[in-house]
Amino acid sequence: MEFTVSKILWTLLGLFIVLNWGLIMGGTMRKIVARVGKRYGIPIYQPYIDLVKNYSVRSQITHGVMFYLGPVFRLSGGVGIFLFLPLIFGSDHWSNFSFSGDLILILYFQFFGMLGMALGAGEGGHPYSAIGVSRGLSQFTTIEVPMTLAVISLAVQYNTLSISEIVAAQQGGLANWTMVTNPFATVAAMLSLLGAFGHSPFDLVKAPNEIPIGPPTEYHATYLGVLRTNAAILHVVEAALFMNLFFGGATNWFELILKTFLIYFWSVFVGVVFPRFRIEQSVQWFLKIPLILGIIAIIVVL
Amino acid sequence: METIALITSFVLILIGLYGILSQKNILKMIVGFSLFDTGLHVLIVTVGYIRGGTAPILDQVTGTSNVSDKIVDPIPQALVLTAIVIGLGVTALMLAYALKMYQEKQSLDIRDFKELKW
Amino acid sequence: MKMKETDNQNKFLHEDIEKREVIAPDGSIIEIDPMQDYFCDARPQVSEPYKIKVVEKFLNWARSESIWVLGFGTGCGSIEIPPLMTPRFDAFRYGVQMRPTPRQSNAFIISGYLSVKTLKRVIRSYEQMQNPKYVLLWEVAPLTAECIGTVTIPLTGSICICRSTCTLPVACRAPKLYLPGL
Amino acid sequence: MDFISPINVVAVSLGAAFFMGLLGKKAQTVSYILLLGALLFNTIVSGQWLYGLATNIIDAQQVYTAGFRPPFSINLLMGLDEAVITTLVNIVGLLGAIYMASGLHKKGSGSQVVYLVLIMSLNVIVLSRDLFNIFVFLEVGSIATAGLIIMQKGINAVSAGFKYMLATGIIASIMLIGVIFIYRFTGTLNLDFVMQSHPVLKQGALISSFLILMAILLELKPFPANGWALDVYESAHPGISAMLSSAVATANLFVLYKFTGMAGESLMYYISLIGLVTFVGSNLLGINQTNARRMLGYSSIGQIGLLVAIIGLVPHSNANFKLIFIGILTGHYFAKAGLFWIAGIVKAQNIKEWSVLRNRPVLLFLFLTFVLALTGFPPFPSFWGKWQLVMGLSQQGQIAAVIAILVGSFFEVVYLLRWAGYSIKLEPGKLPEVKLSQFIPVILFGLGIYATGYFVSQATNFGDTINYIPLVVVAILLVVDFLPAYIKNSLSILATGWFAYLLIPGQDTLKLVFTVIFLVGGILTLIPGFHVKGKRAGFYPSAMLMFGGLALLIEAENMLQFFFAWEIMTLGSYFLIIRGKESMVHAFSYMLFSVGGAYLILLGFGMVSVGNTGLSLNLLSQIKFYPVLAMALLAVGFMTKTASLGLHIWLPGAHGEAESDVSPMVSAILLKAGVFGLVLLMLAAGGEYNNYQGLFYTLGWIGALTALVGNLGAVFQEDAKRLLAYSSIGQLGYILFAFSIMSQLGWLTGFTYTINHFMFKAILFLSVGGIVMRLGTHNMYEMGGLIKKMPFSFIAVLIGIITLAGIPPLSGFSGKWLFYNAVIMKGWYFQGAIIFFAGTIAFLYCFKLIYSIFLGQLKDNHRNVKELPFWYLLPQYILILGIMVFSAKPDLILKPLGTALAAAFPSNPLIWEGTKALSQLGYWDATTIMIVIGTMFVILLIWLMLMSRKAQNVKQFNIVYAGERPERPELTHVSHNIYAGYNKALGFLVAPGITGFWNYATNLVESIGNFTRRIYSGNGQSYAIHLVSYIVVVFIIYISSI
Repeated sequence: MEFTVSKILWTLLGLFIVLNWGLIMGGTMRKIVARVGKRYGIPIYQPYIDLVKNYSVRSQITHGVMFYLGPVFRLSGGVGIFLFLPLIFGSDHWSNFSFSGDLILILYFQFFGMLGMALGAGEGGHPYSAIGVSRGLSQFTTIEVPMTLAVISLAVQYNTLSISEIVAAQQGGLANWTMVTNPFATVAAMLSLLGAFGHSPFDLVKAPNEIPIGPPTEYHATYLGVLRTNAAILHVVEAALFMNLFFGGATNWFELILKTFLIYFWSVFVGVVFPRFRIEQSVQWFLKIPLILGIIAIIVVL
Repeated sequence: METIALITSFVLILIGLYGILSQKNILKMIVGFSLFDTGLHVLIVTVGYIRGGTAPILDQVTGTSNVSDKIVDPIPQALVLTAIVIGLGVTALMLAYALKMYQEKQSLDIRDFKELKW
Repeated sequence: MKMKETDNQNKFLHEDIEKREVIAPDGSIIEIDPMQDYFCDARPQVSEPYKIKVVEKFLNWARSESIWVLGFGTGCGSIEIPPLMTPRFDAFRYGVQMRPTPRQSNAFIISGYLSVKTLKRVIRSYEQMQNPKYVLLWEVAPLTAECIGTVTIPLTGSICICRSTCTLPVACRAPKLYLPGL
Repeated sequence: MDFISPINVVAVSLGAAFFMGLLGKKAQTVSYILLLGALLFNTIVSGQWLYGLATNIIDAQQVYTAGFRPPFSINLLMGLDEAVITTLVNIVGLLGAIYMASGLHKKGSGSQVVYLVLIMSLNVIVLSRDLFNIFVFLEVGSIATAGLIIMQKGINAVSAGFKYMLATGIIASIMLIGVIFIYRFTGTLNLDFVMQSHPVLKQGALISSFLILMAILLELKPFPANGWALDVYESAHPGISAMLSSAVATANLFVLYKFTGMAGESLMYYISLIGLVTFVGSNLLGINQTNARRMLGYSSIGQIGLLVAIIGLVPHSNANFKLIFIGILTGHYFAKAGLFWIAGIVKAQNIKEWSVLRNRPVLLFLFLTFVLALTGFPPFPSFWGKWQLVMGLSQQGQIAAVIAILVGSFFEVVYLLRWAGYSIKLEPGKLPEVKLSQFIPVILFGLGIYATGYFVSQATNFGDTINYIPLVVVAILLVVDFLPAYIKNSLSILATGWFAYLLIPGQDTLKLVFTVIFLVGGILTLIPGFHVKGKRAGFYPSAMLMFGGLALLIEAENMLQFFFAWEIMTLGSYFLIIRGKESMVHAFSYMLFSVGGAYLILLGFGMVSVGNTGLSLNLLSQIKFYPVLAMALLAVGFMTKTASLGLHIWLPGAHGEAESDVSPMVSAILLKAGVFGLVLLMLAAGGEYNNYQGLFYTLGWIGALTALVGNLGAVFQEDAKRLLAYSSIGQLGYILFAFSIMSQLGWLTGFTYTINHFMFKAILFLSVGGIVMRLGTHNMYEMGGLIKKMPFSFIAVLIGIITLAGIPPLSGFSGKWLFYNAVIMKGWYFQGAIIFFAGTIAFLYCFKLIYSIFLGQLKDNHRNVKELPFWYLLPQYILILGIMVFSAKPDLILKPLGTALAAAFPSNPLIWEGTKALSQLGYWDATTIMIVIGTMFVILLIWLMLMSRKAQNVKQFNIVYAGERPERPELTHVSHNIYAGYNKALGFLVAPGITGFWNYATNLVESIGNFTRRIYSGNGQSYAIHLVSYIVVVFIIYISSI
């Protein structure tokens, strides 16, 4: 694989689609949440308006270089995962730059944005940023344990760490999906996905009532625009990762949209129903049932 | 004869040892030492004794032939002399120590000299 | 006598804002003037609107459709803000969202009386909002200084400070009356 | 050359003594000169014989007295052994007389005569072949000693002397009984004839020989019947204590050696047992001592016990017996005399007051020399002796004895090094005036011990393979210690560079990695030293001792070289670590773990040598004697250095409290020595298809748990350097785990981690250390907001933590990727998951580190701090360059490494397609990733800049604070205990259970020692009872065994 101009253009197109789908999906989800609360809710296109507004704010402050770079790191994290993730199975155009690294790369590249954001927020000097980041990281360490076990289980099951090959192994109908062939790994991973998406009951980072919104407290205007852009991309991409790993991947955009929507919906669905955990509760929760499921997942494939 | 001497020597040694180990008075301990030494000396002489032998001095009585049958073994006797001298030295030094100790503390009880321990 | 004067002058300054000296790790003494060192006194710089009318109009539309609110509930009026988001009034459908931080807000709702004590909080929060920003004064209290006699400030003062974009001069007790303002 | 007959020693001494007696009290000076003359004469005589016999100019010679041949007369034998011992005795006699000049001079001829008689009697008991003669002169010696003890004023000396007299009186009587019965049964008093009638001894005269040997053993103060001796050591004039400890003990040991011909095998067994019990017991009780001279007494008794054990254990026909004996004997002889002499100069009793030595660096140096010689560190003679002893005993299969010896040595190390630590670190008081006459003997003995060490090493098997060049470098640096620091720094860098130049070319790939880490790393971490003003006394010798040791470690081809290098390095690092302000305790615990580890390694090497010939390190691959156990011992030994779980508690303090530029040395570089050892070990174990799967499986688990506990420990630290230290524990856990996988990918992971840890930990410790130096505090919550003051350090730390955390695109990710592949292929899923968990925990402390120091609120008192000095930044940026290269082109290092590993680990290699690495499971292209991420980052930055308007810079309190204003930066900077919730959830995992265990063990040992030493009640009579009961008990045991 090489960096040809067409390759880059296809990738950019993919990014554009993913961004738009992310924004629309975000709006839809909020609409759904509103309807659950018997409200009419925002228009589905509201995220676009918010984005435009944020990019068009006419004054801006900065606390320093790292503060300025924080959102860039964050967006790089999201876009990077997109770049290294094959989106549509069997399509050269939509497999992006996934030839340069496998599943491990994606797992670890998640940290890139998180770290940058944490540092940027840190330079803001706001106490809530530090509290939010410390909570987020604390929770994240334990989220990753069941996730890792699930990934290891998958790697053992399919004897590969290449996402494309994992997807390839799941082709040929529902019966071949990991969801069916390795249900424990799937459940463990889907539980840890709840934490990764940060909806209630695991919305500790932004915990709206305690530390207003945590790390991004000081971020505004264009910074916030960048962060929102990232959130839109990241949600789709992470859902796509889970889709690839557990739900047979996607052979076309429609399938991708449907599956990512459902995966994302799962976390929103749980979030609507449950109240928030405290940090030690969250940490311990992930080390109970999801961990046990992860261990079972490995024992099953041995 | 030898048996008596042997028994005597061991009794003396044991009495001396008992004295050293049980008496609290330093002077009495030194006396115990002397007894111990005396017992030892008797023992040495006894070991060298040959029944019926005479003093190991070469004179007319012994003659010059088969001397060793007629005299007792001279070496233990020489040894005992040295041992007596050494015992004397030791006793003297011990007494000197006893004097010093009494000067320092006005006491001759061995239990009073326990500053150094552990 | 002179001492007393300075004491009187400093009486209103919090001790944390007084000048003080700290010892640096290398042993030298640093004088700290909190007012100077911790806060910048430069005025916020606001960029000009876009020259192209259409673009600016579009952006203004976006701004008006996405008003993020910082609530400043000082008194009786604040009770009405939460119901604004409930199914009955549902301000969300107009793109109105509550933000907990002034940095991200465009509209500042001061829904209660303003005393001298609260005033500086208002000013600080207001200054931390980014342009373009709007202020919504609510209830009669800030306007007429009637509620509590001595320490309230007159309406003109508020307007001066905040360049209020909209005031609701009626003392009403219904959350829905926020909506026209927004 | 005319050889003066040794009989003249007696004649001249007696003559001189006679004249001195005549001179009386008036002519003190004349008699003192006479004394010196006589002693010098003795020294010359014995020295001449030593020279003659050693160079084979002359053969061993019998001297017959009274013109008769034995058995009709007393004969003296002057052989090589006797010549050595008498020379030792006479030298210490002469120097002791010089040392005690003022005392002997003042007391007049009486004490001088007694002194001379003591030396003479020691000569005689060494030379004489007549039992009764030996008895007489032993007695004369005892009386003389008692006379000398009384020289010291004060009740303590007098009562101690009396106790001594009581004991020696009983001992002499017992010996006399033995002698007389020997005569009764064999009819002769001549030792040679007695020996010839050995069968007779066995049949009828067993008790007599038993009594004689017992008496000599009791003279050598066996534990626990030795209270009398301790009191003398403590209270007599230090010069006398020195004499007792070195000269008298040496002579008596030789007598024991002469008499062993009379003892049958079973008695030899008991002799060795008595020696071992004394060695262990006495050193155990020594631990609780605070009085320096009493402690030296315990140590003396212990060392003599060891020598007794050697006489009993090692067959005298063994070619190495004399070497072992002389090695350990001279180590003890020089060191103990020297220490007692220094004790006389210092005058302080309590070991905590010995810091007065710091007023005289030469004395301190000599003191440390002696202490280290006693503890058996290279290059001192006792090191070689102990090495040969352990090897010899192991080859005989006497592993239990080896263990006892190592345990005893360990106890000794505990109190001696604690003492050394006190003297280096505590606040010094005032040193009493040092007389030249006291100083000279100490210096001469200091030189003597080095010289002897060298000669003994040359006589040792493979001792000539030892490379002394690093030690020469250290010596040069010691000599030029008065120069300013920058000159010595340049010299040290040059020397390290020179080592590197010598070692790097032609080195094989695996060792090359470590060579570069050790030596290039050494140069880089020495660079910050340029920032130091002043002399920095003692730093560079220690540093070069460590780096020299590391260089030797690479070079080592046999076990002796390896162990030598290991000890040298440990020693250097100890002196480096103890330089930190608060690091006395931590350096001490570091040393205890290191020494414990070194002893395990020694034991392991001993077991390796069983059934094999030679000492080559290749023997590790063909262990015949309990291979798994030997392997495990070695591994645990190395793991004390890598601070694996259970053995890690020394590390946080030692690395955290060390000086700013020492921390990177010991953390980034020194820890890799343990890794190097493990690598050697595991390679020798046979690579992929080894017979130690169970062992490595266990090591893997230990590694995983170490990683977890280390990283979790780091999360809850508030001290920046301790945080990094705990992180080192965790990282070393990964490394141990990775190597334990024993596959090519696992080893590549291990090497990647090793290289990465070296680079990022050096960067982090350099910057954090520099910051600590600038700010004067270790606590992170007292820092904050330094990014604006120290941008370059911030970048360095940022790169450091990105690498640490394994975030792409930096090289930490290479390690993570390889790790996953290795773990999944090996099938160690759960351990792997624990390691992964530990890896994510690393984020917590990484964030805490960089956030608390550089971000958040700048503290008022740090407004004027400057960026780190250039000399601190330079090595950091060189290392950053290294990280960047390794990140972008990992194939530069990993490809050759893979080729090198292919021999040992042939299956499932890492395949390279250009810059793309392919394993069986996945693929990864570091270069592409670097390009993609770099490009993307720049584009997105441009995007943000395009979209945003001019951003206004605000000051630190312009933050959203609920309409309020923050009060003070320290109240606004959230840093202290930020992971409280995490602690609540998982803190129980780092509950100090392991520290508790070690504390418990320490307390147990101490309380046992404390309880046991109560037998020394101070009552002279009890001591006499001890003696008698000791004989009875040993006799009963002995009799019942035959």
